[in-house]
Formats: sequence, C-alpha cells, structure tokens
Amino acid sequence: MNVRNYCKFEILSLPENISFARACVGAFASQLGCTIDEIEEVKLVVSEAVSNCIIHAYENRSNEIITIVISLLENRTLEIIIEDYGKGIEDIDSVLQPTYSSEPNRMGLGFTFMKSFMDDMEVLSKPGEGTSVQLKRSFLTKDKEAYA
Amino acid sequence: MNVRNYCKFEILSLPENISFARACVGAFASQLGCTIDEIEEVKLVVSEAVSNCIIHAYENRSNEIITIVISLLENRTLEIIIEDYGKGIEDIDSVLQPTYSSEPNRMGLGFTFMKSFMDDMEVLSKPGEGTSVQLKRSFLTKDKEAYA
Amino acid sequence: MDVELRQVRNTLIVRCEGELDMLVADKMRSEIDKKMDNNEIKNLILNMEKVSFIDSSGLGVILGRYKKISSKNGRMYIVGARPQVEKILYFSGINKLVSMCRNEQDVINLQGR
Amino acid sequence: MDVELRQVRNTLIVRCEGELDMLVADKMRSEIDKKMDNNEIKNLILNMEKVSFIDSSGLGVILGRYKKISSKNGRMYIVGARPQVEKILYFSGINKLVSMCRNEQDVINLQGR
Ligand SMILES: Nc1ncnc2c1ncn2[C@@H]1O[C@H](COP(=O)(O)OP(=O)(O)O)[C@@H](O)[C@H]1O
Ligand SMILES: Nc1ncnc2c1ncn2[C@@H]1O[C@H](COP(=O)(O)OP(=O)(O)O)[C@@H](O)[C@H]1O
Repeated sequence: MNVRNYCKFEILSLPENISFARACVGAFASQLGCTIDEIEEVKLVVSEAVSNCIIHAYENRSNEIITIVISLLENRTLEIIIEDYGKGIEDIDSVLQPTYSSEPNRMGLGFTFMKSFMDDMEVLSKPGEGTSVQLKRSFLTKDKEAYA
Repeated sequence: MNVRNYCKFEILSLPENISFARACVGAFASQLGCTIDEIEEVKLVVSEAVSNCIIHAYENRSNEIITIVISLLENRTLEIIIEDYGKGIEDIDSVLQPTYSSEPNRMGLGFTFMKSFMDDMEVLSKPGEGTSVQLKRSFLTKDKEAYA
Repeated sequence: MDVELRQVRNTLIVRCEGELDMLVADKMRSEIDKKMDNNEIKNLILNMEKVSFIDSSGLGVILGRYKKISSKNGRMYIVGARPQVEKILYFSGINKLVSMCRNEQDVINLQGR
Repeated sequence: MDVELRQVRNTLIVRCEGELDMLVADKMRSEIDKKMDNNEIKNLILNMEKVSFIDSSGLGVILGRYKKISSKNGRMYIVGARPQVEKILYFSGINKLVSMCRNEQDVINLQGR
C-alpha cells in the first residue's frame, strides 16, 4: 500500500514518555479525520504497546530506546509499528492469550486491547533481541457498513 | 550538559506536518512544566524552522525528510535541533538579517522569531547538503530574576 | 495526575484527575494503600469524574484495590467515569466487581440501604 | 482552518478559525483574493477571534492583503485577536499598518466616523 505520510520517532523508555507517545500518535492520526472516540482508542493501543516495552522488554530500565513508526496508508488506513530492542518474547502464542501476564499485578489485557481496537496486529520477536508490534486500522467504517 | 530526556523524530516535508511538529514539540516541552505562553513561543519557533525546511530547503517538494531532535537538559533547558538535507544556505550572516527573505512574498521574520523567543540559536549549513538549526532555551526564568 | 484522599467514617474517598497510565499508577497505588492500611477503612470510593484516560496499568491499580477491599469484606465504588473511561472499565469487566455510580451522592444512597 | 467570507457593502469580512500557518496560508490568500478582485470591495475586516496560532506564513498573508487593500485606498482592520496572536501581530509591526479592533462593532463605529 502507498504511504501517504509517515513519521518515525525514537523515545527513551521513561514512563513520562508514554503520554507523549500517545499524544504524538493521536496528533498524527488526526490527519485521517478520525472521530475523537477513534483517536482515543488509538491512544489506548499506543499506551499499552509502549508500556509493554518499558515494563517487559526493558524491565523498567530507562535510557533504552523505543521506536515508533506511524504511517498513513491508502483508504484511511493507519499503521503503527512499535519496536524495542529488549528481552524479547519466547512463546508469542501464549503471551497473546487474554489475561496472560508474566507479572503478578498486571492484568494481561494489553495485547487484548491492541487486538480489539485495531483491525490487525502482528507481533514479531526474537528472545534477547527485541520485539516489534505492528498494528493496523482502517477508518473506512462508513463505507464498510454501507457495503456490509 | 546532561540529557534528561530526548526524542528524535523524522517527518516528511508536507505542510500538514508543520502543525504536527508543533504539537509534538509542545507536548514534549511540557515535561519541563513551562507555562502555556512559553509552550506557545516554542511552538512558533518550531513552526518557523519546519516551514523553512519545506519552503526554502526543499522548495516545496514533499517526500523529503526533516529530522527534529528535542532534548531536555539540566536547569530546565530545552534544546531543539531541526535539520534538513536540502539546498543549504550560501551566506548565513545575510539570511539572518531581520526581514531578509529570498522569496518576494515572505516576511523574512522566521529567524528573527527563533532568535527572539529562544536564548540561543546556531545555524549550520552547507550549500547542496542541508541546514541544521540548533535552538536552546532555559526556563529557569524565576531564578534568573531572583539573581538579577 | 492529581490524587486527593479523604476519609469519611470508614470510607476512603479518592478523587483523581488526569491520565491514569503507568506513570501515575504506582504513585496512586502507594498513596491509596498507605491510607487503606489504616484498619478503620472498609469501603473505597474512587471518583473518576476528572480522569480523561485509563489504560491497563490504571485498571491494574483499580483491580488491586478492589481485591484489598474485598479481603476486608468492604465494598468498592467507582463514581462519575466519563464515557471513554467507562468503556474501558466495562471492557475489562471491572464493572462486574465494583459498583458503578453516577456521583458520590448515589453511593451514600446505596450505602444507606 | 475554516475561512468564512461575507461582503457587506464595500467591505469584505473574513472570519477564520484554527491555526494560521503555511498549510492554510495559501488557501486563505487565494480565497480572499478571489473575492477582493471584485472591484466593489474597498475595505477588509479580518476577524481572528477563533485563530489560536499564527506564524510568519500567516503574517505574510495579512501583510499581502494589506498591501492590496492599500493600493485601492481602502482600509484593513483586524478584529478580536487573542493575546497570543496579538503578541505576534505586534512583534511583526502589522499593528502599525492595520487597525486593531476588539470586535466587528468597533470597526463599524470607526468606519462611521
Ligand atoms: N515488548 C515486550 N517485550 C517482552 N515481553 C513482552 C512485551 N510485550 C508483552 N510482553 C509479554 O507479554 C505478556 C502479555 O502482555 P500484555 O497482554 O500487554 O499484558 P501485561 O502487560 O498486563 O502483562 C506480558 O506479561 C509479557 O510477558
Ligand atoms: N532550511 C533552510 N534551507 C535553505 N535556506 C533557508 C533555510 N531557512 C532559511 N533559509 C533562507 O533564509 C532566509 C530567511 O529565512 P527566514 O528568516 O525564516 O524568513 P522567510 O522564511 O520569511 O524567508 C530565507 O528566505 C531563505 O533564503
């Protein structure tokens, strides 16, 4: 798919950058003319993915790097790729199960939110090298409904 | 100076990305707890620098890359570096003169705004290779006044 | 994120404001727990009128506080969640554990029964 | 950025809303000029009540319109600029060329004189 516009950014694994990442992705996605509700859903998804990089991939070390690439594709499609260079995931299928968490006081809902609020999610990971989460959503809902 | 936090981003030379760049830098700078007026001044400065990349460096070609690095340094100091890989500037001293513009219907106030609203501005450029504008501002105004 | 705590008899009222994500989750957890470890406290009211965002880190704090309150046989109430936030609370199923109320007065009415 | 144009006798009233930067400068310039090339128009009122941001690209549009109106011996007024925007207008010196007014009524009063 043709990329209409994209933005790539690199942030540090600091908790205060989670809201910054949400705000940036929200501002960029607004170029698609989404509703406020849609933007809020996208922000939630980004919040989950970036939090995962900090908590799981980097085990709360700051000073590590997270990269985010946001692309606006054809048909009002938003693609977000969130990447870390942290500890990686051994068994992707099992961590994708709803309520699975490796941390006792977390809810294991991060990936569930990502899957629910986006049309498509792909997780690539290599233990010891890092994880990349690719999320996609098309905002052609009106047309979709019309054709349904 | 020690970097407390930084963010690097890469955007395309599209006019719709000027407001996006403003919003991002504004959101990041707000981590310093600046006032709304201060954030507005920083946004203006970013708007000028990014517009210059699009209009002058890339002569309104889209699909070219602009990089922005925002750093939060010690003493509530904000550093913004805006870089393009466009046509460059032959004679930096003369373009920095207030009201100088190479375009007949522009005001030549971009660099004047940058200098006025920031504490420090440095322009590096190589004709044919690109331009880098480094801007700095410290928000320790209260202490400054107390020591003045 | 601002957190304001107030005790009314055996009920702890927590009013928070802002975005409830990982950055503030830890702070909020420890502030609430410090007060809650006071043995008098049996019930918890979480006023979310001014919360504009919540993610799973925020949900985790709520669920954890619910578990603590339940272990004391107390009750937990969430008050005034905005539609955006309410959607996420429902999505997570927390609304099945915690009583969702419009405002603090509704809780008092509920408790009165 | 939304631009709304209205003609009242020989005055063109332009109400704009949003952020006045390079993206919207071109659009605004061409919309105003299309109307202004109508020979009846002598004066221009730019209502900036709802403009939240302006940079030098926006200032360029204003200065250009001022020059056109002046060449017709007309007058230009800026109405309702917010403090943030007003600061930039003063900084650029545009306030010395254009009459700055609080609201559209003030302009009518000025014109009446
Ligand atoms: N970026 C990542 N790097 C390494 N492990 C991850 C990453 N993201 C998620 N995981 C693993 O997947 C599990 C499930 O993630 P998630 O659904 O977001 O729930 P939670 O964050 O609440 O644990 C995590 O507990 C963690 O073990
Ligand atoms: N990034 C850049 N690349 C090349 N030339 C530039 C760049 N930025 C500024 N210039 C030159 O410097 C001049 C002055 O810039 P500025 O003060 O921003 O005013 P203006 O943008 O209104 O022309 C421009 O007219 C242009 O010739």
